[in-house]
Order: sequence, then structure tokens, then C-alpha cells
Amino acid sequence: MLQTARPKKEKAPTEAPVHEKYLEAFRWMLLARTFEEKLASMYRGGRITGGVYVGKGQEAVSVACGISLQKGDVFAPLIRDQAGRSAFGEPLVDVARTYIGTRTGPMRGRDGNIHRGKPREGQLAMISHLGAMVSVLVGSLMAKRGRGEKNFIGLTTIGEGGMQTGASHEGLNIAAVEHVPLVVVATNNHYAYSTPNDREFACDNLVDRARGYGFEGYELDGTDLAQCLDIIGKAVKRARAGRPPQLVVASILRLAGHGEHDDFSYVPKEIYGEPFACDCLQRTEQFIKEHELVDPATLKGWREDAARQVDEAFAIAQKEPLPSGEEEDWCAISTRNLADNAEAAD
Amino acid sequence: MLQTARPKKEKAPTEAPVHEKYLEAFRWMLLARTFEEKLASMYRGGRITGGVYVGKGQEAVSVACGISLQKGDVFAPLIRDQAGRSAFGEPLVDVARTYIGTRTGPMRGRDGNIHRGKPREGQLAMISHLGAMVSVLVGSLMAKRGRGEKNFIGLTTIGEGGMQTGASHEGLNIAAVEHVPLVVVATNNHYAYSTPNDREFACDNLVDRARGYGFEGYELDGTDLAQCLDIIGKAVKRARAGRPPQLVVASILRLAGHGEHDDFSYVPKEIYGEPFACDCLQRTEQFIKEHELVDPATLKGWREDAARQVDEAFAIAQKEPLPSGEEEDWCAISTRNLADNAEAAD
Amino acid sequence: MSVTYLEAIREAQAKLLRDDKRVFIYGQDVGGTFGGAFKATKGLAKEFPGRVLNTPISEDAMVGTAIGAALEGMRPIVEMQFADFSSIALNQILNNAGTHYWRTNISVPITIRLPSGGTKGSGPFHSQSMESLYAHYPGLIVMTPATVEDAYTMLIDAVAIDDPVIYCEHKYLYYHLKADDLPSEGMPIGQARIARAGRDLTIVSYSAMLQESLIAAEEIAKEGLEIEVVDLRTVKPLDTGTVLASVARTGRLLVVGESFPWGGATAEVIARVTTEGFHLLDAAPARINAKDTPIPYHPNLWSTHRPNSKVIAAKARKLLRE
Amino acid sequence: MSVTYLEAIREAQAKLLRDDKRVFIYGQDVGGTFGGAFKATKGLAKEFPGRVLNTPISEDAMVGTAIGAALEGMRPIVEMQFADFSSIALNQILNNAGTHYWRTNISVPITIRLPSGGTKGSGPFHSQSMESLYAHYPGLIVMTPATVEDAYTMLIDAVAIDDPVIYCEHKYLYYHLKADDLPSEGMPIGQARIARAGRDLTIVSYSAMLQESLIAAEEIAKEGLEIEVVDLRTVKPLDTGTVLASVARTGRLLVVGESFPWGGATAEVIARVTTEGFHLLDAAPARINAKDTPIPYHPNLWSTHRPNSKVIAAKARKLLRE
Ligand SMILES: Cc1ncc(C[n+]2csc(CCOP(=O)(O)OP(=O)(O)O)c2C)c(N)n1
Ligand SMILES: Cc1ncc(C[n+]2csc(CCOP(=O)(O)OP(=O)(O)O)c2C)c(N)n1
Ligand SMILES: [Mg+2]
Ligand SMILES: [Mg+2]
Repeated sequence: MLQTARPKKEKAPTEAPVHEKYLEAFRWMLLARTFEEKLASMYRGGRITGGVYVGKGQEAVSVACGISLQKGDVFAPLIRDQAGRSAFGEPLVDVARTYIGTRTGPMRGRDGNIHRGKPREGQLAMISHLGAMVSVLVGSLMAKRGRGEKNFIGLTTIGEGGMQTGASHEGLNIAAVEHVPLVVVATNNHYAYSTPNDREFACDNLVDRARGYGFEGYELDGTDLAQCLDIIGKAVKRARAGRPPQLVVASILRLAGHGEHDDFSYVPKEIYGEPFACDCLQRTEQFIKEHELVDPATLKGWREDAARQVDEAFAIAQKEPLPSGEEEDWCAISTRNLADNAEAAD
Repeated sequence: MLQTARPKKEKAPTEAPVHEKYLEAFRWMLLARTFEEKLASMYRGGRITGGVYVGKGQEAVSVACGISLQKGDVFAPLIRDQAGRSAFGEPLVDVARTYIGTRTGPMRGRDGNIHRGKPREGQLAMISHLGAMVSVLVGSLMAKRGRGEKNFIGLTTIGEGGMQTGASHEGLNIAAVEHVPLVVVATNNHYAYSTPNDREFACDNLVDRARGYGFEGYELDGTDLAQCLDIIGKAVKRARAGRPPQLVVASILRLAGHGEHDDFSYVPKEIYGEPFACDCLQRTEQFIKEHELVDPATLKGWREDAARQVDEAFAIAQKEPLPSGEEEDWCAISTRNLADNAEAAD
Repeated sequence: MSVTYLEAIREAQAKLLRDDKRVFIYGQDVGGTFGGAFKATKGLAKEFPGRVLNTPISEDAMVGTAIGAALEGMRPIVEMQFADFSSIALNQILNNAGTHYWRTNISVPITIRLPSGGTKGSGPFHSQSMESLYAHYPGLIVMTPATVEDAYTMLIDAVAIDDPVIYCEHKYLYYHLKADDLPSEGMPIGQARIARAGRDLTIVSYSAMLQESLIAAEEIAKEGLEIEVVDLRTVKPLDTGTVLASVARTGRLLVVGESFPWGGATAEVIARVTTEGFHLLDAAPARINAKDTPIPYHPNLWSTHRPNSKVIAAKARKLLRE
Repeated sequence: MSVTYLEAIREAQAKLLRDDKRVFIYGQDVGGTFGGAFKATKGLAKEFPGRVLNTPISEDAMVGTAIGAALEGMRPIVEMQFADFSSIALNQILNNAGTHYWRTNISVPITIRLPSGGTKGSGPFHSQSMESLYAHYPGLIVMTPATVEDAYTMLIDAVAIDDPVIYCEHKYLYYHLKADDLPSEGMPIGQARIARAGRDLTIVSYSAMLQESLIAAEEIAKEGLEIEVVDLRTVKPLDTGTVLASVARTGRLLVVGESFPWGGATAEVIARVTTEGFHLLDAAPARINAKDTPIPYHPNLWSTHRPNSKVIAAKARKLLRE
């Protein structure tokens, strides 16, 4: 199963000065991790219906996405993007609302967990079918360009598994044809659910796909926050400057189950010795400590602050009303007078 | 519109000794061209129902596909593959039968024109949806390998337009994952129907896709029969030898309309000056003449023979019975006792 | 002057592009000097530069792109080259466009044009009628215009509607159907039309089968029986009220569609009439569909596969005797 | 000993792999030590090396590959991770597998397993019932087993059949439904089953809704009225004969399905009964479907969206009074 692990590379020493957003990014990562730990524990306690999907190990990549964006940009996140969603401005309480399914959340109990967004605020709401959001994002960018908006970009994330869908192919290709300011951040976390890389694709390196689409392609070590911020940040800048679409391929290991129902016992022990298996959050924290970027008390404060924010989010959401079948508006279209009524007989 | 034409390359002088199958290939090309000219004239005379799709300009690439295959191989041809289909063993009369729609043809009037095949003889019957046949071929190859067959390969053709479909992506990727002995011959004839390359894809060179799938990739000048035979022949050999799937990208110009209904007036005059616009059949004939590979009388004889074969094919097909709605067996499944009957009331 | 069904579709798009800068057309071969496989966008790329765009052969991405543009305020019209190829975009249509409003409260105003239905020699993959697939899933409006006038006004309406519209235009009607000129206004969307008044039997139909039904009705009129023909216009929403009112007048119901027999529009109409208006019926309802096989290439087969005025008249006569 | 609906599916596959070397299983996460998102293939990869294969996330190619293998004599079983994702493979299923026999005279013996239907908290994209899409198109057999025994024997039958089979297994029944043991033989495919005899009303249903219908029937039995419940087993072919015979006994018809309301299985059953057995009915037929919106995530909404025994009983009571 390990045959597709990349040949071990020496970890490139981070020589560059610390990225200006390094600490801010760390705090978002911490927040996401704290939130998702709470979520997972609620799931185990039977307090969340449906699935819980966390981004453990993927926070550095994800936060670098969210933090590199600005107002006016469009973000199409996927399964493991809590850190990036938060950094791009999604209130934590909306996540809690969506998992609990309150009427007050952006999905109003109609959809749940990771299937959420606020398209009017540049946060597209993913559907499950992997790859489908790439072309949607392309269309948003075309429209913004068409009405003369300037300086915006779009960023979407995808897993190495999702890259094998036809939809992602069509989306990437059409992005290049339309030359939209797009960044695609693909994270190879070495598994699609239980399926290891060798049953997902057979190329040496997914970044080689970039060239075949007319994208510019870059690789990065997704356990290294500095690299994530640097390389994703630069890709965003290049897209903003009008260069062709950008593909960034990050390598990490998914450090949790596919969802919280999954014990990921199919992941062989040895893989945890690989460099890509390192926990980005721990690595970042260690770097902060080693380089004394902040003092221990501040770090402790951040941790407490994250915990407080998480508790608050759930406390608010839990008090809010749940949807009710009787009061629900069962109409799938906005043009209400055109609603079809197949069972008017009642 | 010409912006995607490749930078002009010096035509590589054909130094190598003439390929052993060069003349045989030429005869198939001639046969295909002759057949399709007849077909087109019948179409213009209103004697063919539906569409007529010819491979004018694409015969060298196509014949090299068909001629490189052997019994036991599987061929999944597409729109412009008359030359290759014939070379692989499709009787011309079956083509005539299919275009006329006789009850005797492989499709028995149920399907027509290019949508034909005899899967039991290794000739898959394409559906229209471009890209769909790639994975079908992969499955056939897996099954053959699974039951211990040896020394077979599969070859499928596709246009540069068809390569942008999600189905072709999924098919190419799964081929590499399953490591089947597959050759994919993609012909960039610079148009998908009326759409020029610049609205189809944005990469520099479609052969760059090979690497992203873990294929081996090669390019060729599709107007040069020698190169076609050489490069496609070698790709077939490599696949047969167990190497990864092979992608060959040929460059030509489609020298007819998309179908015979299409006057292709959208093709700008200037493009005919490009090297890839050269007529492969003329070029081959000229080469034969220049190098005196056969004498003029033989050439003339071949031409007459081709005309005779074509006339015969149509003469036979035209005498054969057409299907009839009343006698037709309107059952879409082979398990007849499980046929559904929604309108039994009659 | 006379205008065909196809010209009406072109004119509607020209008007839409002229009147509404949010509109653009996205599809294979719609642009350039070509103007689409059926010329439904002929000349529009030149008249409206940058707003009639050729796409790669990527139906999924074409619809995805349209959805994204619609979310940003545009009104895209996607042309499928043939309805049959929309199978590739089905996921985007059903699961993305169709669910978006209900999930997020933000509607997706896209129009997807499906050149639909059988024509001579077109075979299994260039002849399909897919309205029943799209109507089955929630969140979509499915239009099936049967006249030149409706082809025109309904396409304009489709683009104005804030929700995703599947606009099934019938290729057989493209040239066969002509009108004197184009109306400035049509009937409201969601209302069926009494295409022919009668008292002895109601035929409910839509798209090309409406025309066959009308021919059958005229035929039978010679025999002294008057068939009322209802044109559904949209199969979703389906105007049960108009259908029931007609059946109340005639007591007899025949439903005719060109798509496959299992489920679909004809079954739906019968289910509605029998569940909601059972006592209006004096005889068993009946339906006619295409056959339950792929659509054949050869005209000898196709003419049997596809319902036509003769078959409709025969079935109507039978029903009228019951 | 007791065996669940899910175990029956696993056991059927184990038996198939054991008895027939042409069989292999192809799908996302079906292999390795994992054995599928629902564990329907648990342990099989180990027991049958090289015959239970994980695939990339490529539903179109999964089905395409299966078609190709079937043409070369194999009997592939494709597992979709959820029925909802089969939308990506719909083109291969309808246009390639579904047309192949009719076009070429060579059948395509593939079985596609669709984990279908709603469960708590699964939301719009992990809850769909897609039988009506597949049954609408020609060339496919669509199975909808409602019992543990049928889950077992019908899957074995599916693989034996020379034509493409869409096998809709209901996720709600996976653990909820248990049997004492597995039968060595089942009813023939294509025949509906009288799941409960009665005389006052016929309920026609299938899959998870059969179980809800049976509960409703028991409920109403307490009130002294006996409902006959018909389990369709396959929605295509649809056993009109058994349904008509039941309606002939009861004079009343209620059809219950979990898919969306427009078109689909319930409309088809009503259309058949009313066109072919109009005079058997003493009252208007009725149907119950899910609502015409995406399937909601929150249980409060889902329990209203999905038909259940209470709603069925209420409708049945109403029908019985008519
Ligand atoms: C088209 C499609 N098929 C199947 C699934 C079911 N599914 C959900 S997540 C997942 C694995 C995704 O793997 P990857 O893209 O690598 O992302 P990761 O979970 O590793 O972050 C699968 C198979 C899906 N969502 N969409
Ligand atoms: C999925 C799909 N969409 C649309 C079509 C309609 N169509 C048939 S051929 C064609 C152009 C094909 O171009 P290319 O693949 O380059 O092949 P060429 O005709 O140039 O040989 C199109 C768009 C189709 N067959 N399949
Ligand atoms: Mg992954
Ligand atoms: Mg081409």
C-alpha cells in the first residue's frame, strides 16, 4: 500500500522570514482543530445526526487558502476546509448551526455538515458529487469579469480522489479555456476514504496534470504552514495578476477517519513514519515555540480563546429553533406560482 | 483562430526504410477514401438517411491504428476511422449495410452510420457520447487478462474535442490504474465540429496529458503515413510488451465537413497553408510515385480495385432487405420473459 | 412573412441578448460564424460579441459554468447540441441547479435548451425526449413548447424565471412548423392551452405529439366526433386544472407523448386525472408513448417506434366506442 | 441465527464469487480490509483475491469498465457508494448498457448496486431513490427488494440475468430488517408478491415503503379492515397482472413509493391499473410519494418528507371510507 508514497525528500529548511500571516494562520488552525474536536466528541456522544467530517492534518493547507483570499473573491471549499472557511469569514456559529441543523443556519436544516455556504458572500455551497464545484466557480469568475469587476480571484479545493472525476477534468479544462483567475488547491492526503493512492491514479505526480490543462503547477509540503502560506499565497497573487489558472498540489496524510464513523484501521502503521504524515498543527506550534514567536502565556491564551469561541458557537446554536416538518415550506423553486403539485388530492 | 496552430516545424525527412506495411496501408486508405467519396455523393443525392461522417485527411492515422492490430486485439474506433476499421477487418459491405440500414447489417437498421461494430470480433460499437468507449475498452482488456489471454492489446481513437469530456478523463485514468495494455490515439484535427482548438483546450500540447495519467506519450504528424505506421506501431508494441498505456497525439486538419451536411465554411482559408493541412492520401501517393515503390499501372489497378470493391459493397447492400416496423422485435433486453409491458392494453 | 419554430427560437434569443445584458449563450458550436448545429444562434455571435460562446465538449462543465454565472447575476442560456448529450450534465442539472434554491435560498436562473425528439435517421443518440427525467426531480421547470408562438414566448419567459428551466425544443418541429408572425405576449407559464375544443374525448399532449394529436383530431372530426386537444406547454408544472376541466367536459382521456413508456409525462397525467378526477371519466383512460426500446435509425423502424396521427386516431376511435 | 438485509447482500455476493468465476466486484472502497462504505463486501477482498477491486472516484468509468468486462464474458457487480452518485454514471448506464443489446444483439450482463433511499441525517445527496430514472429508459431491469430474502435471492438472480440490472438496495433496511435465515430459492424475477392478503384495499409498494405499508395495514387491521399489500419486487418489469388481480379483489388502490412525486413508479402503477383495469376500481386510486423537494438533512424535516406508516394509514382510511 505504501508503494505510491513519494520518495522521501529532505524537509526543506524554512529559511525565509516568517510569513506575516503565520501567527494569524496558526490561530485559525487552532480554532478549526478545537472546533472539530468538539464536534467529534459530540458525534461520539450521539449529539450530531448524520456524518462529521474533519480536516485534521489538513489545516495548514486549508488556512492558507482562506487567508490568502480577500473580500470579493470566491471560495469553493470542500470536505476538509474548516480552517480555510473560518479564515475566509465563515462564522463558527454557522458551522454549529449547520451540524445541528437549526432553522437559523445558512442551510436551515435542509442540508447539513460540510454542505453549506453563503453564495452571496462568495462562499459556494458544495454538493457532494466531487468535482462539480470547479466549473461552478469558473462561471462565477466569468460573470464577475463580465460585469467589469477587478482584482478578484476564485479558489477551490479538491482531494486527490476528487481529481479523478470527470467533472473536475471538465472544470479544470474549461477554466483554462476561459482563462479565469482561478487557483485550485489539490490535497493529496494519500487516501480517498479507504482507498490508497495506488488505486486512485497512476501518474508519478498529480502536479503534472497542470501542464496538460495549461495551468501553472506547484507542489508543496502541506505539513509546513510556512510553505503553504508562501506557495498558495503566491498562486493567488499570480491568478490575481492575470496569469493562467494555478494548480497547487499539497501532500499530507489524513490524520482522522474519512468521517468520524470511520476508524481508519485500513491505514497501515508504517505510513505514520512518512514525512507527509506529520501533524501540521503540532509542527506549527513547535516552530512558534522554538523560534519564540510568542510567549507561552499568549499561546495558552489563544488556546483558551479558541475553546471559548467553540463553546460559544455551540451554546448559541443549541438554543436556536430546529426546523419543523409542518411549518416547513416544501417548495423547491423560488417562483412559487410555478410550483407543481402532483398530490393536490389531499 | 490560428493562434493555437503549433509553431511550424521543419517536416522531418522520412529517412527510415519504407515501412513494410506502407503499401498495404496506402491501399486501405485509398479504399476508405473511395468508399467515403461514394457515400458522400449518395448523401448529396438524397440516398442516405441521417448523417454521413467521413475521415478525409485522417486516413493515415486511422489505417495505422487498424493495421497495427492483430486478431485477439480490441479496437474501439470513433467517427473518422473507416480506414482503420477496414484494415482491422470490417467488411465494406457491413458499412454500406449500416448506412443504408439493411436488416442484414451488424446493426440491422437499428443504429446507423458510424455507430456500428461487432463486439464479438473485437470491434466495439461506439455510442455517440464522446469518451464513453475508453473505459469500456479498459474493461474488455481487464477481462481478457483475467481469463489468462496473452499478447492482446486494445486501441481506441478519440478527437481532441472528445478528450475534453469527463468520460475520457475517467477512462484514461482508470486505464492507467488498471495498467491495461491500451493505446489511445488522439487526433487533433484542429476542429471539434465548428469549434477551433482555442475554445477546446488551453494547454500547449495535448500530449502533455500523458504524463498526468501515467501514460507514455508521443506526437506525430498525421499527414505522414510513414510516421503514423512507425509511431503507432511502436506504441502498440510497447503496450503489448506490458508497458503503461500509450497516448499518441496526431496532428492533421479535417479536410471535410464535420458531416456531409456541413460546408465547413468556418474554416479560414489560411489554415490550408499549414503543414498539418496536407492531404495524407495525396502525400502518400506522391511518395510512392517519387520513390517508384510501384509502377503507375499497379497504382491505377489499385484505384480501380478500390472502386470495384466499393461498388460491390453498395450493390450487395442495396439488394438486401430493409427492416420493417411490423416485423421488428421491439424488445430491448435479451431475457425476453422479463420484458416490461407498459401498454399491454392494446 | 412566415417564421419557423427554429427561427422563433433564434429570434427569442436575439431579443433576449438585445434587451437584457445579463443574458449570454453558452454551448458547443453556438458561436463563431457557425451558429449552432441547428443554426438556432446563427449570426448572434457577430451581433453580440463576447456573449455567444463556444465551449469545449464538456456538458457537465457547461452547466456548472452556467450555474456559477447565474449565482453572480447572469442569465445564461446553455445549448445542448442534442438533448441526448445532456445525460452528461444530468448531475449538475439535478443535483446542483435543482437543489440550490431549496438548500441555500438562492435561486439559479439558468435556461438549458434541449434539442429534443426524433427526426428521420437520427437514431438512438440524437432523438431522445428527456423531459420525464428532468421533471421527476425537484427544483426544475420543464417546458415543452408545441407551437411557433410558444417556442418564442416561452423561451423569453424561461430566461426571465428565477429558477432553472429545461426548455425542450422539438427538432421535428424546427422546420415543419410555421407561423405568420411572432406574438408579443404568450399565455402565462404553467397554464395548459386548449389547442382544439371538443366534447367527445380529451387528448392531452405536448411538443411534437401535439401536432400529431391535432391531425388525428381533424381526421376524426370528419367522422362527426369532436376531440378536445390540450397542449400541456410545460410538463412541470403540470396544469392539472385545465386537464381536469377538459375531462369533465368529455369524460374520456387519451394522453400522448413521445418519450419512453415507463413512467414519465403520460403516466403522470393519467395518475393525476384518475386520482383527482376519477368520477369525471366515463371510460378507462389510455396513453400512447414511443416503444420501450432505443430509438431506431432506419425510418421504417422509427415510424413505428414514434407515435403518429394514425396510431393516435386509431386509439381515439377505440376509446370513443367504449 | 438471524441475518440482516445488509448481511444478505454480502452473503449473496460471497456466494456469487464462490460459485461463478466470472463474477467480480468493482467499486469505491469495496476492497482492501475495508469492505465498502456499508460493509456490504466486508472480508470478500481477502477471501477472493483480485476479484473485489477498489476503483478511483469515477462512476462513469466504473460502469464503462464493467460493460467492457461483461462483453468479454464477465459478470461484474458495480457498487455505487450511494445511489445518488450513479448520476455520474447515468450516461453509461442508459446509453451504453441500456442500448447495447438492442443495437448489437449482444447483451451486457452487469449488475449495478445502488444503496438507495433515505436514512436519518443523510441529506439531499445520500438519500435518493433513483429507480424511476432507470426504469424510464429501455434496456434495464430495475430491482427493488423489500425483504431480507429477496435482497439475497434477487441479487443472485441479478447476476445470472444476461441483461443490465439496477439493483436498488435500501439503506434504511440494511440493519432494520432481519430474517431467520437465507432461502435457497426465491420467487421468479418479474413476479410481484402478495406480502399480506386482504380484501378491502390494495396497497402496492416496494423497497422500504413496503415495510411502512405493512405496518399501516396491521394498524388498520385492528379497525377490522383488511388491506392487501403487494410487493412489486421489481419496478421494471412491473407485474401488472398481480396488481390487477389484487385490485380485482379489493376494488381500491393506494400506491406508495419513496421517490419524488412527478412521474415514477407510483404514477406508472396507477396508469397501468386505470388503463387496464379501470372497471375494477370502486374508488379513485391514490398515491403517496416523498415531497417534491430535495431530501432534507434534519430528521424533523426528513420524517415529513419521507412517507411513513402513519401517513399511509391515514390515506388508507380515507380511501376505505370512499
Ligand atoms: C462523485 C462522487 N463519488 C463518490 C463520492 C463519495 N465520497 C465522498 S468523499 C470520498 C473520498 C474523497 O477522497 P478525496 O477526494 O481524496 O478527498 P479526502 O476525503 O481525502 O479529503 C468519496 C469517495 C462523492 N462524494 N462523489
Ligand atoms: C458528449 C458529447 N457531446 C457532444 C457531442 C456532439 N458531437 C459529435 S462529434 C463532435 C465534435 C467532435 O470533435 P472531435 O472530438 O475533435 O472529433 P472530430 O470530429 O474532430 O474527429 C461533437 C461536439 C457528442 N458526440 N458527445
Ligand atoms: Mg484524499
Ligand atoms: Mg477534432
